[in-house]
Parts: sequence; structure tokens; C-alpha cells
Amino acid sequence: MEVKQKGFAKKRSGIPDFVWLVISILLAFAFWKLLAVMPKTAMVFASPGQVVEAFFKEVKIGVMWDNIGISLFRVLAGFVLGFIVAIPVAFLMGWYKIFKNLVEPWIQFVRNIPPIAYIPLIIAGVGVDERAKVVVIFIATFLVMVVTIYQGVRNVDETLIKAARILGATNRDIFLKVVVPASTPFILVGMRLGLSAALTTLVAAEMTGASRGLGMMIMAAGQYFDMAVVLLGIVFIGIIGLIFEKMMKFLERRLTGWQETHVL
Amino acid sequence: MEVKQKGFAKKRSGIPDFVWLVISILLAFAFWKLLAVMPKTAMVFASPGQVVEAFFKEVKIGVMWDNIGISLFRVLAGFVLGFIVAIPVAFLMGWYKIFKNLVEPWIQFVRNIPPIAYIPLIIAGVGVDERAKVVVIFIATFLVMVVTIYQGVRNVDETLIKAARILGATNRDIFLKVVVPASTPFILVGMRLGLSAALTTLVAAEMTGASRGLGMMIMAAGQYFDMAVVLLGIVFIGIIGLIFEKMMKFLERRLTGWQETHVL
Amino acid sequence: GCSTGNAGSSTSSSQPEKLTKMRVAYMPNMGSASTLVTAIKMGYFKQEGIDVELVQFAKGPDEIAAMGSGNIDVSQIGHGAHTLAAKGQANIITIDDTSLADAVMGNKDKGINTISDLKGKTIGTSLGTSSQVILDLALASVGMTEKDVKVVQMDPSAAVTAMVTGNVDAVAIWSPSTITVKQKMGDKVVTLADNNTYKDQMQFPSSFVVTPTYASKNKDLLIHFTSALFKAMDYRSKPENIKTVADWVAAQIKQDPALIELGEGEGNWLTSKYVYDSVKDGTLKKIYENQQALFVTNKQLPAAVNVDNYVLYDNMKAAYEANNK
Amino acid sequence: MAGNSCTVKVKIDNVKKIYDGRNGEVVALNGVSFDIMENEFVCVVGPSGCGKSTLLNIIAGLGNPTSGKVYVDNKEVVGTGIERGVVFQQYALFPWLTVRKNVEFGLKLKKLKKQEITEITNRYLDMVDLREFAESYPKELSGGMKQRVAIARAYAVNPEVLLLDEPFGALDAQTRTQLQSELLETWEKEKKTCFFITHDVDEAIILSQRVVIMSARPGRVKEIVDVNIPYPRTQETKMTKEFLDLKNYIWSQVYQEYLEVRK
Amino acid sequence: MAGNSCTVKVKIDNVKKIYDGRNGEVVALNGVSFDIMENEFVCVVGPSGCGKSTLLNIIAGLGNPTSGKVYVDNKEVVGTGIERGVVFQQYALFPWLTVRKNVEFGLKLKKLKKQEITEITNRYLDMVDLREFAESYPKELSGGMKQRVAIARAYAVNPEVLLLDEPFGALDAQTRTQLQSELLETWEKEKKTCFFITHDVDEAIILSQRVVIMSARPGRVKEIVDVNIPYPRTQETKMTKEFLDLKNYIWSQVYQEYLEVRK
Ligand SMILES: Nc1ncnc2c1ncn2[C@@H]1O[C@H](COP(=O)(O)OP(=O)(O)OP(=O)(O)O)[C@@H](O)[C@H]1O
Ligand SMILES: Nc1ncnc2c1ncn2[C@@H]1O[C@H](COP(=O)(O)OP(=O)(O)OP(=O)(O)O)[C@@H](O)[C@H]1O
Ligand SMILES: [Mg+2]
Ligand SMILES: [Mg+2]
Repeated sequence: MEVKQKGFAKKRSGIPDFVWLVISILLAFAFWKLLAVMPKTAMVFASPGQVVEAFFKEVKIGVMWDNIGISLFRVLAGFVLGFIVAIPVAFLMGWYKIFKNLVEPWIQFVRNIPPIAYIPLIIAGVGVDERAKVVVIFIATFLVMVVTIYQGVRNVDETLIKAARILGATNRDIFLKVVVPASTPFILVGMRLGLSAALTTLVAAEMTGASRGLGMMIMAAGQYFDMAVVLLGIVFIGIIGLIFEKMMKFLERRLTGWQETHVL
Repeated sequence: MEVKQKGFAKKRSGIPDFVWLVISILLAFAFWKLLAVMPKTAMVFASPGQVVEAFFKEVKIGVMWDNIGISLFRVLAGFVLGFIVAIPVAFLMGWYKIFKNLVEPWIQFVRNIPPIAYIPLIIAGVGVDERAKVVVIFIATFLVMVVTIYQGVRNVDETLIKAARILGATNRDIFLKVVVPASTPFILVGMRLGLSAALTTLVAAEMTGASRGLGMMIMAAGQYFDMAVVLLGIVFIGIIGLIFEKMMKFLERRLTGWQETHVL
Repeated sequence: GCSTGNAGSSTSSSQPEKLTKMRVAYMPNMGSASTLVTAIKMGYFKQEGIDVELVQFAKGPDEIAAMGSGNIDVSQIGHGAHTLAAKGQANIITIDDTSLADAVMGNKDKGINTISDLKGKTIGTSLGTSSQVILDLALASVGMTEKDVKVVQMDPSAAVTAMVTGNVDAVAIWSPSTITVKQKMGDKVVTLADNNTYKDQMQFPSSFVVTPTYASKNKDLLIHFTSALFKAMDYRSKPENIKTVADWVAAQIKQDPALIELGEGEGNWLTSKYVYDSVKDGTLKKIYENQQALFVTNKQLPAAVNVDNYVLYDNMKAAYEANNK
Repeated sequence: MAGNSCTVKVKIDNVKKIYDGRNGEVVALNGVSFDIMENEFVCVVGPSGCGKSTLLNIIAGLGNPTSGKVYVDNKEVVGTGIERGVVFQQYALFPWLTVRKNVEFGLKLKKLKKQEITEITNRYLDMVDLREFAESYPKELSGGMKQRVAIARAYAVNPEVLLLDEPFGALDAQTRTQLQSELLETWEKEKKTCFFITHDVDEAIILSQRVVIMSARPGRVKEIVDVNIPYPRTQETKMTKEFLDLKNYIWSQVYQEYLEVRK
Repeated sequence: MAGNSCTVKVKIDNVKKIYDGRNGEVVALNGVSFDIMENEFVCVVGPSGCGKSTLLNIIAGLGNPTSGKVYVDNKEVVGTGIERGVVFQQYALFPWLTVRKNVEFGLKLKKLKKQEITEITNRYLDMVDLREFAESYPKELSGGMKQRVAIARAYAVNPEVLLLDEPFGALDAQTRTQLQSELLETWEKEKKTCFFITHDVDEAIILSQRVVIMSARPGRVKEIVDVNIPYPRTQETKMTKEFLDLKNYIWSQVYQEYLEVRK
């Protein structure tokens, strides 16, 4: 009686990864084309051709790269800040019960509030310059990452912490040399979700008085029902997301070589 | 040479948890009061008193509970659907390389798109009835959860899978009896973030044509700059979130009693 | 900001004086941006010694929030945000235009040809906007209320989608969404009511506002600012100029000029003379009073207040007189 | 007394295993071939890191050989099968299940009746003296107790071939002796085939019919020593000349390999 | 030869440990008291689950006793200290560090010079024969190899008191013997105090000056047996009557306890 083993085995299918990616992209295009043709959705889905046209139009007006650049800056600045703050906060929450007791309810409360709902509050508090956008993205990414990384911190195998203590590790050492590497899988999901949160909050962030940016471009085009430009914005946000994901994959390979994984 | 041990020890401070919660809430109130008084932010932050007033006004009009109820339904329906779909998808991605190769780029792409940006697409595809709202929330929660749970699936200790196979487990058994329990910590973060995503997407979801709901209430009040009602909506979303979190904590205790945790 | 102190030299553009910086909030559409953009393009602000920085917002409430925190000096607001003025949190330095943008439109295929046909139908609108008010007025004209139909909340762009895909039977929206609907649906769509239908009962002003504190501290500066606006309004009110204005707006908000030009008719482009006259004969007061009465009816405002508390007639008069002395 | 029938139960045919480590390739097994008869008890000894666990994994169907094949009942091994049970060197208990549920795991998969499951589980919990800790989680157990749970779990599903990787390593001498006799008893009564890795030469001789001595990396079979001591074997057996000679011989053979490793 | 000075290094004073398990309370230790002298080598034997690891953890400062106290150098233990090193029963290697980095871990915390760190690390990697695998990750090691890394890691920081929990359990007899002599050598040379848990009575006698026999749950000290065999002890020592008598005695004492557990 033998059970065939599939998956979780390190076998790879013969077809290389990028071929699958191409297939996947082609399928997406076909699906898009279909949506752009079906009467029910044709109205809303500009066709790929129209989107390309819109792209060249935006490039010609000279705003395309500018929009992308400034949005990218906001997303990355907010994300990096969120990450830098989330790591120690998650750690302190895992470490000091008092800190956790004080901070957790706030985090729990704020993380459920729709960003669009607190835009006016941000504007009132921070203003309308670049800082405001970065702050909105910072809040969104921070919250996602702190929740994820905190779970990771709690999940660290206690025996490893014990082993480190025995070898003379201070709290700081244990944080940097045990807790952080041991919760790498959680930190990685946290970063992934953080980057997503940064991008999905972009539109909300650029409601805080922006004259440039992909989010603003989408919002403004939406007002004029210029679906080609809306889709253009979505496509670019998606592409930026895919690039982030590639970077994450790279980071992941570097950081978790020690792990026994099932699929590569 | 002795290192004082703090944290990660199961010591509890003498003060019981709920006292800390109360302190935390009182601090939040004080902070709110402050914001409502400071000239810079006074315009945006209605005072607690005004919010309470707004609450009674809404209750008197008879829409408050209705708004809460319908929003709660949308959030829970979208979340439950998202969860039910995310678990098997995450698992199949971990199991079948082909499935992963096909599905992952789509997920990667869509998860970075701001929900507000695809509202028109949802309306065109699904319409304006309850389904549309549930679909928006479903998408948001599904994406967050599938990313998290997939990481959990990849993270399962291979020796446990081996042990299960040896005992005669089929793929299905391994999924249900090993992968799911072993990735519980990730599933829990996923659910937490999924519930957050459901609530933060509520406003966007209710832009697909709602006549009731907290998100709609916030949006409509925002038009008149009725910040007391906006804050009322935020507070209720926050409270719903806190209740969810309490439920998650309960679930967590039931599901991870077997784990060695550092802080309780 | 502080007052310039050279109130007399309003039209003399010769001296290269230090300009006073002002940050002004607007929204990216014809009705909200056109006066400001014209004043910049025509150099009217410079002539008044003012350097204006425009900041774009998606929604009026966000502008108010920015103004409250001191990040914005002046905001151009639409209908809904006027509640703030009534609540004493903002002062109106001048009216900008009145809206002709709103319309209630029905889908003929769904059997809607008259307002009465709306009974029991699903109508998409943005709650709390002037379009919703037009809808209410339309319903009232045939003895119905919102209870007789199904009103659903959506953004204008969402409403367009819902309308053209047949997911709602009617919409109450404003330009440019109305234009999109007409383009996409052709003769399948019928306009049941618009601002002109009820212009005697109700007009929807959009206005420039500042915080009361700012108003009291910068009286002179605001007169200069308003002067520039008036010149721009006069320029815009000339039919031969409107296309140019639309193109400037398009450039400012980085939109396709063709799209913006579609919105040339979405506002009643007032002249400074009209404003001056209506201040004097009380028409302006009436406009704001009607608007406020509506707020009270809809419980967006607890009780009526005196419009004179928040409309700065003197500022408008002074600005007009400075321009026409 | 148990004896070999003449059927080959497990055939190991020229198995080679190379790991792609970070450190370059590690040849863990190289050209390993031998047969295990039905109802035979084979012990494997060899220096640490010589490839014993690797070989066991391959027989279990948990790792593919780089080249070569393993047959069980003349069928090529292509995965796990419940006719082969394993006690892992590092226990591999399910941390989220209580001791009882860990032992029941395989039984439930077999879809046995509830009552039967409880009966079998209790029997094996008694065997390893853990009835008292049936409702504890693995984290609440000492090292030796965990190992005993792993043993009970593997025995409970009653496989034809038992693959045991140092199963008694963490146990005190007494418990060890007891579990040795329990193992021998089941082996005789239920005609099992046993493949048993140990570092304890005494244990190897007391238990097995043949002792496979493996050489240091790359793991090869250095020698297979027949143990012609009749069962049942007792503590007294350890005092016989036969036993002591065998012990010395095997010890010296492994010692050679050990010296090999140390250059 | 090493001998005891008269200073008490570790004082265990009426230690009691109760675990709050799911299954109700488990009394793991009850009234355990004894002293370990400076530069003494004490072995602990006892049936599986009797509380040996629990006691070691308490001495290490990794678990608080429910009541009672432990003193090291007359100071109450309130946490870990680098004067006390531990080899854990379950290795506790850092899976994200290579073998070399695992061994270096404690040295880096000591802020030694780079060159010194490399030197020490190499010395101990050589001792456990893993120089070749210095750049491998723990997952790429066999069970015995992991255990050896854990040993090297604990030795490298050179603690005054070594607490070892079945450190040689997963090793082949030869490697085991070799590491035993290495341990004795350092113990003698560097005047360490050793607390060594083992299941192997031979090992206990060969290594220690005193053998602590623990009784079955709730863990108490049943008896402390002096081993008056002079160092250096060799394989021949195992043949002496003195040794064999001691062995039989200790074995029978533990056996009694073992019977106790089995009711
Ligand atoms: N996953 C792996 N990746 C790379 N190398 C491995 C892996 N597993 C084992 N090895 C290497 O293969 C060799 C044999 O390992 P194996 O576990 O089979 O040894 P063993 O004989 O069981 O040793 P022990 O008695 O110490 O358990 C070792 O040199 C080890 O380093
Ligand atoms: N974390 C824990 N929670 C509850 N009970 C525990 C825990 N750790 C150990 N115990 C219990 O305490 C007792 C002693 O355990 P300990 O690990 O000290 O035994 P040991 O003597 O080291 O055994 P072994 O030789 O098998 O390693 C056991 O009965 C065990 O079930
Ligand atoms: Mg092994
Ligand atoms: Mg132990």
C-alpha cells in the first residue's frame, strides 16, 4: 500500500519558472481582453490597446514618470519607516508585559480604522506636504507589520532563547541574534503585507492634498471616468508590486537558506 | 556575572490585565480630549461629548443599529468567504508547483491594487447589491490571508510531514491534520489581518452603492464635515475590531495551548 | 500669513515687491479650479502682491481639515462643506459660482421617462451632495420622498459604472459624470431634473472660505485676494474665454483638455458685478439662507443661524470697489 | 523462536545518496547493497554521520536515493507505505496533539473503530509507561518520555517492517532493557521485519540476527556479522564468551572506522 | 589528578519544582539538597522522567524552583550566568547559523578578538571532528553531529561550571569514549566543576567522583555514591572489581526506582 508523494517534495516540474510566469501573464492578458469585449464589462474595462495609448498620452504630457517617481518615494519612505518602528515595538511588546498592555489596545483599535476615514485627522495633524502622505502609508504599514512580527516574536522557540542566555546573551543580543532571525518567516510575511499595504493605501495617502502621484492620477481620472488612465494606474501599481515581490523573494532566499522548505 | 531575566519569562506583573486595559483606554480618552481642544486639531476632532451626542442622535433617527448590523454582516460574510477560500488556495500553492506558478502572479498583482481603484470594476461585474460589498471585502481579506497562510504552509516542519506520511496519511490528511495545525500561528495572524482588512475595506466596499452601513455613514457625514458622526463611525469600527480581537485571543488560547509561548 | 499693508496699490503691477504667499486648496474640476487658475495665468494675483500656491484635494472636508490646522489659508468648497461655515468654523470671503452640474438621470430601458417612474427604483448618488438635494427636490415635486425609492451611496465614478452597466436604474450625479453617462448611453438616458429646474428654490453656491481667525487677521490681504478672484471671474464669464480657461484647468490638473472642455457648462460663471449687486440687493444672502434651511431640514445643522455671521459682504464690496474705482 | 524465512522482504540494491550541501556535495551513501529477509532482525552500527539515518529514510520512502533502488516485497519503493513504520531519531511528535492523540494518529487514519483505537492506544501507552501522561502535550514531557511516545506511536499501527533509528538512545538502562524485550517479543509473535540503528553494540547483539557494520563517510557496508546466539537472549547472554567475542569484534571494526574519520 | 577543594561551588538547598500541566500538577522535584564542591565531577542517574533535566535547568538559572534555592559561589541563582555552561539534551542549535557560527556565538558575545575566536572555534571543532562541516547548517547534520556541535559550543565559552544533559547520548561508542577523555582532561586541567546527567552507569562511574542516584517521580535524591577510583581511568578500569561492584550496586538502585515507576 503506497501513497504517491506529490508536493512538499523538492521535485521541480520540467518547465522553468519564467515560462510559467509568461503563461500566467498571457492568461491575464487574455482575460483582460475578454473583459474589455464582454458587453457587461466593456464599459469599464478599457482594452489593453487603450491603456497603452493612455500611457503614451501621459508620457507626452510629461507627468507619467513624475507620478510614478513621487508615489514610489512615498510608498518606500512610509514602508521603511513602518518597518523600522514595527520591529522594536513588536519586540518590546513580546518582552515587556507592561509595554504590551499599554500599547496593544491602541494598536488593536487603530488597525481596524479605514485609512480614508482618518485622512482629515492626518491633514489636521500633519499638514498637506509630503509628510502627510508618508505618515498615512507609515501608519498602514506599521500596523500590519507590528501585528505580524509580534506573532513571530511570540512564536520563537523558547529553548533557543535559553541557549543564547546560557552563552551570555543580554536582552539586546537575544533580540538581535535570536528573536529577529528566528522570526524571519514572520518578518518576511510582515514585509510582504507591509509593501502591499503601502501600495493599497497610496490612493488614500494622496487624498491628503497631492498634485502628483499614481493615486492622484487614478482618483482624478476616475472623476472623468477615464477608465484607460485608471487601469493604467492600476497596472503600474501592480507592476511596482511585482517588482517588490521579486525583491522579497531575493531577500527570502538570502535569509532563509537555513530553513527546511518544501517548495522552492 | 548574572544577567537579569526580564520578559519571555512567564512572570506576570502584579496588576491584572483589565486594569492595564482601563489605563490604556483612559489615556486614549485624555489624548482625544487634548486633540479636541488644541487649536490645530480642534476643527477635526469632535470632542467625546459631541460624539456621544451624535450617537444618541443617530439612535433616535433609528439608523445606528441598522448601520452597525448590516456592516457587521458584510464584514463577516466577506471575511468568512475569504478564509474558506484562502486556506485551500494557500495549501494548493504549497503543494502543487503548477498551481502555484499559475496562481501566484495573479495574487501578487491584485493584492497591491487599492480597493477604491477597483470599485467600478466590481460594480460592473457584480452589481450594487449586497454581493458587491461582500465581494470587495472578500477580495481584500482573501489576499491578506492567502499570503500569510501560504508562508505558514511553507514553514511547516518537514519532519512532521514525514512522520504523518509514515503513519499512512494521504495528502488530504496531511493538509488537515498536519499542515493546518502546524501553521496555526500563521493562520492566526492571517485571520487577525483578515479581520482588519475587512474593516478597513468597509468604507470602500460601501462605495459600491449602499444605503445603510457604517462606511456609508462615515462617507455621508464627511460630505458635511460632520466630524462627530465620522468619529462615531470610527469608534464603532474600532470597537467591533476590539471585539474581533477578543474572539481571536480566545481562539488562540484554544488552538495554541500546545505551544511554548513566552508571554501570556 | 500677515497683511501686505499696500492696499492702495492694488492695480499697480510695476513695483517688484515682495509677494505674500498664500496656500489655496481646490479640487480637480472646472467648477472648483477655474477661477484660481485663471487668476494665476492672467497674473491677477501677482498684481495684487500675492503669490498663490495651489494644493489639490479630493474632497472638501479634507480641505477644511487642512485649513483648520493652518496648512491652508483659503479653500474653494462645494455645497456640503458650507455646513462648516454655518457652524461658525469658516467665513465665506466670496461666492465663486453656482452649480449647473447636477442632474437626475434615468435609464429609459428600465422604464424611466418621468420623475414618477422612479418609484421603487434603485438610484445611485453620493449622499450629502447637491445632487442628492436635486434628487430630493425632484422626488418631492411628484409627492415622493427617498423612502419611495431605493437610494444607494456611491462615488460619482462608481455611479457612472452602475448606471451604464444597468446596475442602478437612475443616478443623481454631477458633471463630468453626467457627461460620461450621456456619452455612453446616448438616447437611452433621460435627464429628469437639474439645477435649473429648481433654480428658484435652490441654488448651490461654491465659495472661497477662510477660518474666522484668519479672516480677522488678514482683512486687507483678503480684499486683494478677492480682487484677483473677481478679475478672474469676469474673464471666465466671457463665453469666448471659457475654452481657454478649460485648457488652463486641464493643464493644472493634468487632464485631457478635451475632457475638461466638456465641463464648460457645469457652472453659472458669475461676474463680479453680479456678486456686487446681489450682495447689495440681498440675493446673495437669500442663496445662502436657502442653502442653510436645507441643512437644517436634513439635520445636518441643529438650528438656523444668521447668514451674516459667516458671509463677509464687506470683503466682496471692498474688492469690487477696488477693482472698479 | 523467530527465524528467517527465505523470502527477501527488503532488498537494498546499490544505493547511493549524495546531498547537495552548502559545503559542496556530501556523499552519504555509496553502493550500499544487502537484503533483509522476512521476519529478520537486522541491527546497523557505524560511526556518527556515516549515513545510517539516510539509509533508513530511503527504505522508509522518505528520501530518494541518488542512484540505486530499494525494493520491499519485490516492489520498488517510491514513497512511504504503512507496511513500513518508523521511529525517528528526533522523535517527530506532533506538538499540537496530546500523548494519546499522537499514538492514535495512525490508528485513526486506518479508520479503526473507536473502541479498538482506545484499546490499542492504551496497550502501547502501558508498554511505554505513559498512561499517566496520556493527556499531556509533548512539551510537558522529558526527553526520554518523548522518545517513548514515538515508539508507542510507531508500534501502534502495527507495520510489517519496523525501521528504528536509535529508538532507545534517551532511555535509562532499565527502561531500555524492558523495551528491548518488548520489541523482541512482538517481533517473534507478529513476524515483523526489523531494521534497527543503534550505537550500543551490546544492544545490537542482544537484539539482532545480523549486525550491519557501516564504514565512515562515504557510508558503505563494511561487513555484515551473523549473530548465531539463540533466542531468547537474557542478561546472562551478555556474560557468554560467544557474546563477548562478537562484541569485541564488532567494537574493533567500528573502532577502525572511527579512526578512519579522525584521519 | 583532579580532586575536590573544600569550597562548595554549587549548593542545592531543598529544591522543589511543580509543573502546572494540563494534566494537573506534576511534582518533578521534591526536597532535593546536595552540594557540589569546586572542581568536583558529579554524575546524575535516574529513571526517565525523574527530574534530572529539571534540576539542571534550575541550576543553570533557566527555571525557577517552586521552593528552595540554588547557590553558586554562595550567591543565589536568579538567572543564567556565563560561569555556568549547558549542553542541552535536545541540542538547541541555532538553525540559522552554520556550525562555525553556532560555536562562535558565545565567543562573540564575550567580545574576544577575531583571531582568538577563530582559534578557539577551530580547536573545539577539531575536538568534535567537525572542522569539515564548519560551514554546514544544522539541518545538514546527522543527529550525532548536531550533538557534537552543541558540545563544542558549550565548551568554547569555557565556563567554570559545566552542566551536561546526556551529552553523549547520540554518539557511537568510540566517539563517546574519546569525548569522555577530552572532557576529563579539560576538567582536570582547567579545574571545572561538572554536573553530568547520563543513563549509562559505566559512563557515570568512569567520569565522576560522586554519582547522584535520583528516585522516580517525584524526583528526590535517593542516594549519593562515592566513586573512589583514582584518575586517570581507562578502559581497563571497567574490568576492575571495584568498578563492577559499583556498577552493580548503582544499577540495582536505579532498577528499584524503575520498578517503582512500573508500580
Ligand atoms: N539534509 C541534509 N543535507 C546535507 N547533508 C546531509 C543532510 N542530511 C544528512 N547529511 C549528511 O549526510 C551524512 C550522513 O548523515 P546521517 O544522518 O545519515 O548519519 P547517521 O549515520 O545517522 O549519523 P548519526 O549516528 O550521528 O545519527 C552526514 O555527513 C550529514 O552531514
Ligand atoms: N514544561 C513542562 N510542563 C509540565 N511538566 C513538565 C515539563 N517539563 C518536564 N515536566 C515533567 O517533569 C518531570 C521531570 O522531567 P525531566 O525532563 O526533568 O525528566 P528527566 O529526568 O530529565 O527525564 P529524561 O531522562 O527522560 O530526560 C516529567 O514527569 C515531566 O513530565
Ligand atoms: Mg542518524
Ligand atoms: Mg532529561
